[in-house]
Amino acid sequence: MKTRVTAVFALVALSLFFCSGAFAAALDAFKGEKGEIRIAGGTAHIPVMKEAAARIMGLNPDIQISIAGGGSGVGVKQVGEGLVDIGNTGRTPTEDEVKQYSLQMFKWAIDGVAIVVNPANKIRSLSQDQAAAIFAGKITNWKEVGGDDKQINLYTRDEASGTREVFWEKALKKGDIAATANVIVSNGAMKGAVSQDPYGIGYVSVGHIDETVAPVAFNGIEPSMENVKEGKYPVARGLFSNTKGEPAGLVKKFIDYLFTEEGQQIVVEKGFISVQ
Amino acid sequence: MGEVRRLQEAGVLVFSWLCGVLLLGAVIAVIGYLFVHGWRSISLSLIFGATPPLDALLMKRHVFNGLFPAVVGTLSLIVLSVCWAIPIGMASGIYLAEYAGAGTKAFLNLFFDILAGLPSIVVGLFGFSAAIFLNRLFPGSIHPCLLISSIALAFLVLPYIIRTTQMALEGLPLSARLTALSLGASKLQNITHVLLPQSLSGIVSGVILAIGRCAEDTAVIMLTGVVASAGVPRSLFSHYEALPFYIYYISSQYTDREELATGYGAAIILLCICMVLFLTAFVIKRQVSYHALYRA
Amino acid sequence: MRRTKEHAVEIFFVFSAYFSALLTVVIFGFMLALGLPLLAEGRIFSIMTQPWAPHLGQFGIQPMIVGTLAISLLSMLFAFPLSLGCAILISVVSRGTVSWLLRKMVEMMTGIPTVIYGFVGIFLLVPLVREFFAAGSGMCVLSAALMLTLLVSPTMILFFCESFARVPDSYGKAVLAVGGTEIQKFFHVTLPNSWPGVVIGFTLALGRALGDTLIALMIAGNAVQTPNSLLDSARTLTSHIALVFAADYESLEFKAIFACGIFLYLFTTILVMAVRLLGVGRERWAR
Amino acid sequence: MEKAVKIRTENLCFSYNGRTILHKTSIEFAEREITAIVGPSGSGKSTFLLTLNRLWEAIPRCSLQGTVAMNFDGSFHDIYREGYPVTRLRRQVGMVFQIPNPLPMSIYRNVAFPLQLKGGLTKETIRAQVEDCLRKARLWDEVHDRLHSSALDLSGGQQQRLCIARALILQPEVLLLDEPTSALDHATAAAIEELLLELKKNCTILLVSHYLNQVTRIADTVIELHNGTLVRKGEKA
Repeated sequence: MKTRVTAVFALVALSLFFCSGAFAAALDAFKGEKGEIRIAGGTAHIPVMKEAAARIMGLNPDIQISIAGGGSGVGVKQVGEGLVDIGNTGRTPTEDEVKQYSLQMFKWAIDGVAIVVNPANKIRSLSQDQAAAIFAGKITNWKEVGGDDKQINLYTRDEASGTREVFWEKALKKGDIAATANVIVSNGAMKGAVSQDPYGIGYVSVGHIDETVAPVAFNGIEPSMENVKEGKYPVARGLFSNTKGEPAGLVKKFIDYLFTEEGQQIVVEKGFISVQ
Repeated sequence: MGEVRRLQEAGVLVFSWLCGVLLLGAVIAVIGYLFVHGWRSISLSLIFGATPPLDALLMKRHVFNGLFPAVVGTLSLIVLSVCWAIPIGMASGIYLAEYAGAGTKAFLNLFFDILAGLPSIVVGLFGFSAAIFLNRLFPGSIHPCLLISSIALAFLVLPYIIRTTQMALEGLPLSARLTALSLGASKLQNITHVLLPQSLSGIVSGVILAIGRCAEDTAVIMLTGVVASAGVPRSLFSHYEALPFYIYYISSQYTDREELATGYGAAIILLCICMVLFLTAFVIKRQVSYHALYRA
Repeated sequence: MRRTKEHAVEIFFVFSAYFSALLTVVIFGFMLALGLPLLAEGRIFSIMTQPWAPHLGQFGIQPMIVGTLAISLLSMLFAFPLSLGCAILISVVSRGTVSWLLRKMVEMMTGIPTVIYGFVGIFLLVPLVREFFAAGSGMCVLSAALMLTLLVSPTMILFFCESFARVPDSYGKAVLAVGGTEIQKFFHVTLPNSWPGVVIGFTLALGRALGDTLIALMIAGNAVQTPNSLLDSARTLTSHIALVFAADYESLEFKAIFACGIFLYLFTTILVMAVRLLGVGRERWAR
Repeated sequence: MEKAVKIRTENLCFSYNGRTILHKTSIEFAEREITAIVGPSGSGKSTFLLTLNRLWEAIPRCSLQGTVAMNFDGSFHDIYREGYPVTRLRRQVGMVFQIPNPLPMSIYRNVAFPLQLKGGLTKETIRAQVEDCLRKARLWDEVHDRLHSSALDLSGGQQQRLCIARALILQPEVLLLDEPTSALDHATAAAIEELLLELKKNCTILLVSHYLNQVTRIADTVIELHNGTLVRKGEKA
């Protein structure tokens, strides 16, 4: 126990040391600043936001950054209403939204949305039609797509989710999602649910895929980072941060920071694709 | 005849023991599961992450990957909510017990019963819409935050405090009520010098149970300003973190095993806080009955 | 001088009491005012019967009403016999230290945070249900009802025990005096004389089950469908509010959650009224 | 010589819980005397005492008609007059209950409590008066070394004397005693009787009592409460 704590300490101390050396320039902008940034919206963004906040607040304790989830819909509405400073979306805000709230959009990462199944499931590839039929509830047994004779358990995201929006639009071609589907409120929970259900199927942000779930090729294309980056994998999206009107002051500095070398490195570390 | 009766009685016996074993077994399973899976994550770094505890406590540095902000958030919520709820709640309870006539009492009690029965999410929804309403009225000044959450939580526990104050005062014997009056005390002097001190233990145990309610509630705060990550709240108008919400958040958003482990840790800490509060209330209350036995 | 001070304090007492009462009305007022646009156009009926499909302009909360009732009534179905059994165990069957200990354990259970039940539910109960029935995801009406049972039982048990204790001892002695057993005494005297208390305990627990958010939100699956079986995923009114509250404040979607709020408010009011009527009955019974 | 009248009731009607206790009763109580009130148990003797310091007003389901006048500073005052200061009345009319009712405070604070409620006195004055009253109540010798321990630890007789001391500290002109010795043993009761005889030099005392021999020993006047009226039974020569 003790050794682990010490190890963590050492690691953090080391990384702090390197950060301060290598990226001093990027964080310099926050020196002497004071104030609060409130962020809400897409859940996929949270790991990056948290890491950025940790670095900024670690350097300057006078800055307070709060990060809430809620999904892309929440992000747009809350920033539009002036309840938060930055609203994150995992999709491009609609024209109506942009107009109504005079949103400024900043796309700082690219992400793919991949179909995932339990690693115990043999299925590793689905066509667009198969995927649409499964999520519409028309195919209800794994044997119909070449798997075991077991009922398919559907998992979908809540309606405020940007991941759901992108998946629905680009993978399902705006087809129905069965009402029987279990509704999960985040990428992490989706992964948790599918990893625990041998006959479940769901979709998560590519950045969230790890050994607990198995990614499924879509129309024969693997949802790998490379494929998303090269534009081969079709179910992809940008990760946006939106502000109401032109960002200013601390908020502007925060968004600028996301586009610095250090910011983009966080993006890559958290499993997304850099925009540069 | 006797045979049937004996069988029936045996049936009742078996059934009741079965129910007892089932219920306690289930609860022990829940708590045991939590501890078996979570005790390993209990350590100083669970609370303070990588930040030296002293720096965190002195607010010199932010804590990341630790529960410290959530613990502080929950504590500030408790303190604030109880601060709002105690004066209003006790005053209402005193009014009901000492001033209101029977009709008024029945009338007001109906409202307090409804308030006590409202699902916490409805109170949360009220807090949220009130914040939006105020934000419309005074643009940019009010948004869901610690202040709004604590006020909404105060509304949630208000009926508890009203009820315990009222019950504690009404439970006093007539003789206790008349003593100070016969010595020339005014009604208010009688309340403040004699009646309240004598019913204090009942009121305090009620307040402690209200604190437990503030500590565990999730539905109200998730609508009124709690967030996934905010650091230690700096002002009443900050977003904040809280233990119960953290547990909910982790259960649905965890990205890896380590993060999940902190969820277990948070659950154990919250459970311990609530149990300690419960035991405190129990000790205080038991002393009441102890005293009552000796006086009778 | 002192009189004016006393007067000021007394005014504060009155003010507080009426403020607290008014709060109850204001909360309902808020729900009504914000939900009104949806209810105004004579759409109460469609709200209650339609499914939820915002992209089709349908904002019915019927699936949520059914989900709420299904989960809470099922949990009461489990919890009522369980609680009655436990209450009998505590007040009749066991004696001395065992009874005291059981009672303290049950009292202690009232202090366990809801979110803990939800949390353990996800990682312990949901996989168990899934494995056992080998169907569905495990996030279902049954799982939520089982966890809710644990949540509401202590309330009921304590209330039952208290009601049993209120039955005058002399009644029971009469049974014992003619050679009856403790259990006969319970069934012939204690239970018949405490039934209003038993019904009140049931009603209070039902109120708790209807109003709980976290357990259903975390383990009922939240699918927007009318559940057809115990293993179907369902959404309650409370979790619907939690899931939709962040939508556009102007949209009908957002307003629909106030309809949920109104329903929950009305459920509560009805239960409180029921308890009051029963309470009056109980007083009369006791005399 | 006709004795000066201290208390006069006129057409006093009193009911408790719908039951009539007094019906149109007019009676006078003489100054600096011990008047004993006797009557069958449950006839409302104790309740009658409460009409003289308006303490019944704190008890639900009571009602009263008629007047009670008391002679303070040489003239009669109607104590039920609109706006009559009830707290001042209760300071002038002390009361001791059947069951000793010390407050859960120290011995010292119990006795000093009425003065603290009244306010406006220095600590030294209060201390001197507490000692004086404890001496008058013949309790000083027993408690002077533990004034700050809890009053609840005293024996029954000590508690009752403490309550008398507490009632005396406001220097009441009238003292109402509700069977003050019924909860006490014989010797303690005798000590309290002796105390009352001494107190009547400065005080009008109304004593509700069951014990006929007690009444004959110490009362100057005996009044019986029967069927809702008070009847003068006898006077000592």
